[in-house]
Amino acid sequence: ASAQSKFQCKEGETYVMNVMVSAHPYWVPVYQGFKQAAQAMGCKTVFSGTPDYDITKQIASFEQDLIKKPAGVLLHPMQADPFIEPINAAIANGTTVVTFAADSPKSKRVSYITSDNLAEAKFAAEEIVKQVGDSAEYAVLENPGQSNHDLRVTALIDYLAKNYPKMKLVGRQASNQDATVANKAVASMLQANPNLKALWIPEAGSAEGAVAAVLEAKAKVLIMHADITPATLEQIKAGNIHMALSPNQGMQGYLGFVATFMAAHPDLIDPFNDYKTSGYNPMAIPFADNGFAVITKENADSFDLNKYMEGRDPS
Amino acid sequence: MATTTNSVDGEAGSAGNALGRLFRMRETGLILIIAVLFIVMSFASPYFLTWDNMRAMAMAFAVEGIVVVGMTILLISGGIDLSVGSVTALAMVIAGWLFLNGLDPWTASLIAIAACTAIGAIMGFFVTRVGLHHFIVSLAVMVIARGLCLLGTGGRPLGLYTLPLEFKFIGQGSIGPIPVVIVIFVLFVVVFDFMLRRTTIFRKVFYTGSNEKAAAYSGIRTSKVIFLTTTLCAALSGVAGIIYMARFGSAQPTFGVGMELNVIAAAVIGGASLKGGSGTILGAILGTILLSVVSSSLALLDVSIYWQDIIRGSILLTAVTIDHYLNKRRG
Amino acid sequence: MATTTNSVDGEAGSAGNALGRLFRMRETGLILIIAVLFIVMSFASPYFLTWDNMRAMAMAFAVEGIVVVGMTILLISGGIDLSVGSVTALAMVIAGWLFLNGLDPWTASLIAIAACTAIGAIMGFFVTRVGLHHFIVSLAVMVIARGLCLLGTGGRPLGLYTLPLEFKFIGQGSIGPIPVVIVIFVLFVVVFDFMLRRTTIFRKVFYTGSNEKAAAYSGIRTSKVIFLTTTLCAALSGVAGIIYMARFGSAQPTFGVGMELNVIAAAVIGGASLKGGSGTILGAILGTILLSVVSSSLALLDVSIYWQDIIRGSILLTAVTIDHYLNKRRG
Amino acid sequence: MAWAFPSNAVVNAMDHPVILKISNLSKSFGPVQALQGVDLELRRGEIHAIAGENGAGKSTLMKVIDGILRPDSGDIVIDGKAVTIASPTEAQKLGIGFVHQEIALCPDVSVAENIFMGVTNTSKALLMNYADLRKRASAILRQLGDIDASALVRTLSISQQQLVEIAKALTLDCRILIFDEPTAALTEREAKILFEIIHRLAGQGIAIIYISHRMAEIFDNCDRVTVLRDGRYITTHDISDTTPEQVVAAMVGRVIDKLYPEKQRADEKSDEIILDVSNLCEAARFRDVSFKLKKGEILGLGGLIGAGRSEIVKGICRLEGDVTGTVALHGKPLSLAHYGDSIDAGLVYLSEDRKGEGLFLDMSIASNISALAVERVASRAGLINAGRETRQAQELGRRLALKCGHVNDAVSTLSGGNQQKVAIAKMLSVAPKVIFLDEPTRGVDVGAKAEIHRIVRDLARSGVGVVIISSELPELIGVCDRVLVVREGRITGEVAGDDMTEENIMYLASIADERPRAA
Ligand SMILES: Nc1ncnc2c1ncn2[C@@H]1O[C@H](COP(=O)(O)OP(=O)(O)OP(=O)(O)O)[C@@H](O)[C@H]1O
Ligand SMILES: Nc1ncnc2c1ncn2[C@@H]1O[C@H](COP(=O)(O)OP(=O)(O)OP(=O)(O)O)[C@@H](O)[C@H]1O
Ligand SMILES: [Mg+2]
Ligand SMILES: [Mg+2]
Repeated sequence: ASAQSKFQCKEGETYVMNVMVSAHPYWVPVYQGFKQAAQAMGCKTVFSGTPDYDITKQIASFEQDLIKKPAGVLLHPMQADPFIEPINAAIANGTTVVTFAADSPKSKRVSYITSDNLAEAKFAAEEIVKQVGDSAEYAVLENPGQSNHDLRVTALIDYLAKNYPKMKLVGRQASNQDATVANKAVASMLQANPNLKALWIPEAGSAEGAVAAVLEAKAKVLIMHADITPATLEQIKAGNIHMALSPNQGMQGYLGFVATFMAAHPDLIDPFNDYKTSGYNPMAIPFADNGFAVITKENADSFDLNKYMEGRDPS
Repeated sequence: MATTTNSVDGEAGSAGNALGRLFRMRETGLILIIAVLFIVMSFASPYFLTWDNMRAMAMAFAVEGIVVVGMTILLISGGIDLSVGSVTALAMVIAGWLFLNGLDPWTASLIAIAACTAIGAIMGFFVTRVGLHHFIVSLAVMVIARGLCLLGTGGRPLGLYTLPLEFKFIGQGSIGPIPVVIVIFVLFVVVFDFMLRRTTIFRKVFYTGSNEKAAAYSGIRTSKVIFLTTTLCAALSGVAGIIYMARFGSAQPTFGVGMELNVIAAAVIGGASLKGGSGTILGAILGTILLSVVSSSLALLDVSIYWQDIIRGSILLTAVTIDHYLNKRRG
Repeated sequence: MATTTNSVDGEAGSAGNALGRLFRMRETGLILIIAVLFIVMSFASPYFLTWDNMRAMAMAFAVEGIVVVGMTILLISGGIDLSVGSVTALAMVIAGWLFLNGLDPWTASLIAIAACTAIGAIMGFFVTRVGLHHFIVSLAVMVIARGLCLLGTGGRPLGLYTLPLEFKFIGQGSIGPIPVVIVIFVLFVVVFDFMLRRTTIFRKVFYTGSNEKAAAYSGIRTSKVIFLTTTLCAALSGVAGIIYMARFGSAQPTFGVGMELNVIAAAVIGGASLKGGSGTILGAILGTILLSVVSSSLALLDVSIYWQDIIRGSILLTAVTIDHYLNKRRG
Repeated sequence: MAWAFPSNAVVNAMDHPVILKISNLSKSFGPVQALQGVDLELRRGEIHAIAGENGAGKSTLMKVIDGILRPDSGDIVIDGKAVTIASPTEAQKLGIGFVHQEIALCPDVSVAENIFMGVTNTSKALLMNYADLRKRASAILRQLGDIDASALVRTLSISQQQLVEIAKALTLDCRILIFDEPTAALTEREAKILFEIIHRLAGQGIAIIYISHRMAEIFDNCDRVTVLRDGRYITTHDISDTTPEQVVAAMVGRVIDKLYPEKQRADEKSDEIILDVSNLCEAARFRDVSFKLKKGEILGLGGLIGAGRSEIVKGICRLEGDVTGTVALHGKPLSLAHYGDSIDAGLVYLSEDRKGEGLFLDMSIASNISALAVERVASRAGLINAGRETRQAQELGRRLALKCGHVNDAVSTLSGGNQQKVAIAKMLSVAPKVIFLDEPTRGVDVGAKAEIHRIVRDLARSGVGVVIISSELPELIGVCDRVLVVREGRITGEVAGDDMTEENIMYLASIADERPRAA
């Protein structure tokens, strides 16, 4: 092919996507999006990171990525501040960095791609009110310490408190993404609150356990959660989970790649601003929203990850 | 002369009545502590002493309780298994994968349990033939089994909503008012408690754990005993995995992370020694119940999640301290 | 004779030259295994034997290595500590909180380390005075300390970007080409390794762990020894927490979950016995290096994440098996 | 062996000042009253024996003196000052040293470090000086026997460990030195060396408490003897004023007429061979061991520490090592792969190391006794019958005069000698065809010892093959009909009948390579 387009990689130009808990299924469609964009532009990609929930290991893997001098890294930093120095060092050494799904705002990363957790929470809150009315009891599960999950929960609680003051929060339990813990917690919540009407869960792992508890107690509780797994998808199809809000992972990866590529090729643009004198990367996008999908019984079939991955290479 | 020495035939004085026996049991302290917890909780929450809550609490520990049984026996023989969480997950993944690939769920489950048993046998081999320590072998297997879960699923949970109803019955059904899960759990506990107390085979587990050399000098094939307890623990983890699968209708590759600490803690609270040679199923199950009731109670009372860990840890420490003193006083 | 002596009792053995002595060392097997790993890796990846990669790998285990030192000493005395991860996090949280509330970071760090030391002392109290087992006490403390972390931060990491440069220097600075963190780590290892092999005080740790009764009969105050090793381990976890804080410029309440298994595994791979009485700092650090090099290598080679755990676990199992045979052959 | 021993006691010790005075001391363990109003007086430079049956409270009394146990009541006066001894550390400071009945050494630590553990503990030095430790340890060990100071204790045999335990006490700078059955695991030769050392120490003014069940030792070496019975003080005598018979009578409250049972009578002799061992070899420890055990006889194995007697017998039972050679029982060659097979075939072995290899200390007396064949107290379906298990323990316990609270109590609560009885009861719980007893009466009191000997003789009469290993020559000579002497892993000779003398056995054990076998 004639490599006329400037939106094309040079021979061997490589882009890395680095995450923590790298075996988590959330990354799978993100990386597919990342790869699709890369292939369109003739670039090489690597999926990297640490299988552990361990920041030291993620930093080590990030630094090891840099040794190979990739053009850019699309990074999901496990924590914001610990990555400031590593990101800045990477950029100083000629590897550009874009963050996604979690940010390191004080670093010099060029762009940040994410879904809007606040928007998700607001949407969920409105849906709950629509379904159970504006003066019902509701509860949440939490995963304290993980920022995007924290945001999804606190934003929903704040939104309801402000806009629907008669909504009553009757339970807040930590489930830490563990189905059994969630199962136990929800079982107890249901006992303590016979009038519980709705449950908001910031991720899918806990939702699996929560559904089982609700079914075991034969309670009628509206369950909504963020993210999606095959198991919760089945529960949505069966009507046991009302709805799931899932970030548009494909676009997160696709946009993530494009933003990283652009950040690595600032010479492609000459915008009307002060980048020449101020010295920042003219390709910088402070925040890009990749949007989220609303998954219900009706459209559930489109969100079967196992079906989607058939014939695709996960790595 | 001394009061009760000399009497080889002391049966009479001590055997006594049932009440006296109950008081001398190792588990009495735990039973008392749990009873106190129940009384306090029934005042603290009107929902506590309801049938539904009891049922919910029992469901919360029943399946893990089966793993606790295996772990207790292994601990008594002087071993330990850190891989129970991963192996439980692996059982789900294997059975789930086979089911999704067309096998009937019963056969799939049997194969999964057999695979877990084989993993236990491999651990047993490394411990008894190679001579490595249980801790390090099971740690490696914990990592490998988790890796197999990931490999088998690509990290994605398997949705098994299509499992036939009669299979789901294991995990979700009830016999009368009593959930099948609890029936299975009680069955395992009763059978293994009885066997551990009464059968010659399991007595050898105690001998081996108490003093491996002396057991060998009593003609016991201690490697075989340790091999078998290691295998049994993995097999029971497999059984637990299958029940979880039937209960949740899914197979999660990340299931059971950190389960090992919980399970070992339950056994230790119940009087099992990490040095081997002592422990009872009943005690271990009481330990499980204690841990579970505390967690459930905190959730029931909607204690702030920022306080829950602090309270949970403190109750645990207090409970084992009280139990320790009760046992010491009893002699 | 200090550095390369026989590891079991710090004694040089009777015969032989330095080479013979090296061959007899407990650690030789591990050194060989790591060397083989290095050779294989340097062929497998051109990036492996670069200064930057060595630096990144060393940074990955250096701070945890300080905890490994404390754990090894505790294991030798016959104890164990599951709370190291939580206590490390708690040190970060306490120091970070105090700093954000206006204290200078040095004082804040000292207070945090003192608090961790106090936690260690409390654990020591429960073990030596009350008579509970290390496992259960440290498990409770693990939960409580994590709860304190959550309570102190509301579950959100504390951003400490404003820490003064000279404080951050501890975690981020370099002396010449060598990161300060690594200098500190080496210092701790060398000092404690020397003390453990050569000082009379630390020999008592071996005596206590090897046979507590025999040690007590020789007049050693074994409870004091155990109390001190328990406290030391928690104190070193605190030190590690402070260094992490300086390195990351933040305090994370969820830091160090699962660290305990890693740390204990490192010590055990390095020859420490869970039964007490044996172990060396050098061995434990080699264990840490082995675990860390394997993880780093898999990341460097871009091995599929779905295979990483399987390979990691298998290498671990192979390594300890080889090490075991090497040691057995040597005697 | 006759009972009369010349007393070579240091006569003038009686004039020495009292260094330790204990009065009205009591100590109980729960319902067990181990000591009740005990008095004891110890003088500078004397060797003071304590005698008493198993469980009489000797070790308990010593543990109180060493600060390991706290008395319930009573006074301890040292040098005229009342003291409370709260820990071994304080005992050390008061100049009290203790060689324990139960060996308490650190297995993972070198011999030298073990010996100097107490010294290291109180040392002001910051750093260990291993070279110096090894040198000093070697110097002490050289007096006692051949032990490598830098070996790990875990690699030593039980007798060697006993020597280390003694060496340990010798390093302490003490004024009162307690020996609690130090010779139970030693042979005559080591014991003799030990007594030389003890006399030298006494000569230096150190007061020695010496506990033993061997009357000969007491009467050969001690100045005075105090007798305890059932935790009570009975009497104290100058050795020159009393006889072994009197001491034994005071101990047990009755007269024991016969110490050793009758030997095999001529008309009981049989040519029937129960066990035929030929060409037994094991790479490092023994070679070409062949012997025949005849029906009705008690066969003894003599030799020095480390001669390899235990190893040979363990080899026969397939307990240790890679053994070649053949073993035939009643003419039928056995193919044994594991000790379990030996037990099934009827061969059982009583270990010389009761704590390490013999007993489950934390488990009950009853389950210890049934351990060799739990099946015997179980139903055919494999269910243990607790009543049967208890009864078995009670019966065997009674037969061996076991002194315990309840058979469901842990073995760890028993006195040393009673633990040994449990170990023997375990052997008797199966009906063995051949029984190998390795130091069977180690730490067992005179009365019970006679009882055990009688049981052993009865077994032999009833057709059970009996092989006894004993380092106590009088026992070997008193009980056995024939003795094989082992030296460096080889049978170097055989004595029987009137040739069974201490001199002959010692000669074969230490010097002779070849000596015409006695007929
Ligand atoms: N820890 C303990 N718990 C309960 N009872 C004990 C304990 N230690 C000793 N006893 C009991 O105290 C009594 C005295 O025991 P001690 O060990 O002093 O006897 P001894 O005279 O040394 O006997 P031996 O000659 O067998 O060594 C025995 O009845 C024994 O069972
Ligand atoms: N586990 C072992 N490893 C290496 N050598 C051993 C071991 N056990 C015993 N030995 C050695 O084997 C030799 C024979 O010991 P054994 O115990 O059979 O002697 P013994 O004749 O029974 O004497 P005693 O029992 O009185 O010490 C000794 O030199 C001993 O040190
Ligand atoms: Mg005694
Ligand atoms: Mg022997």
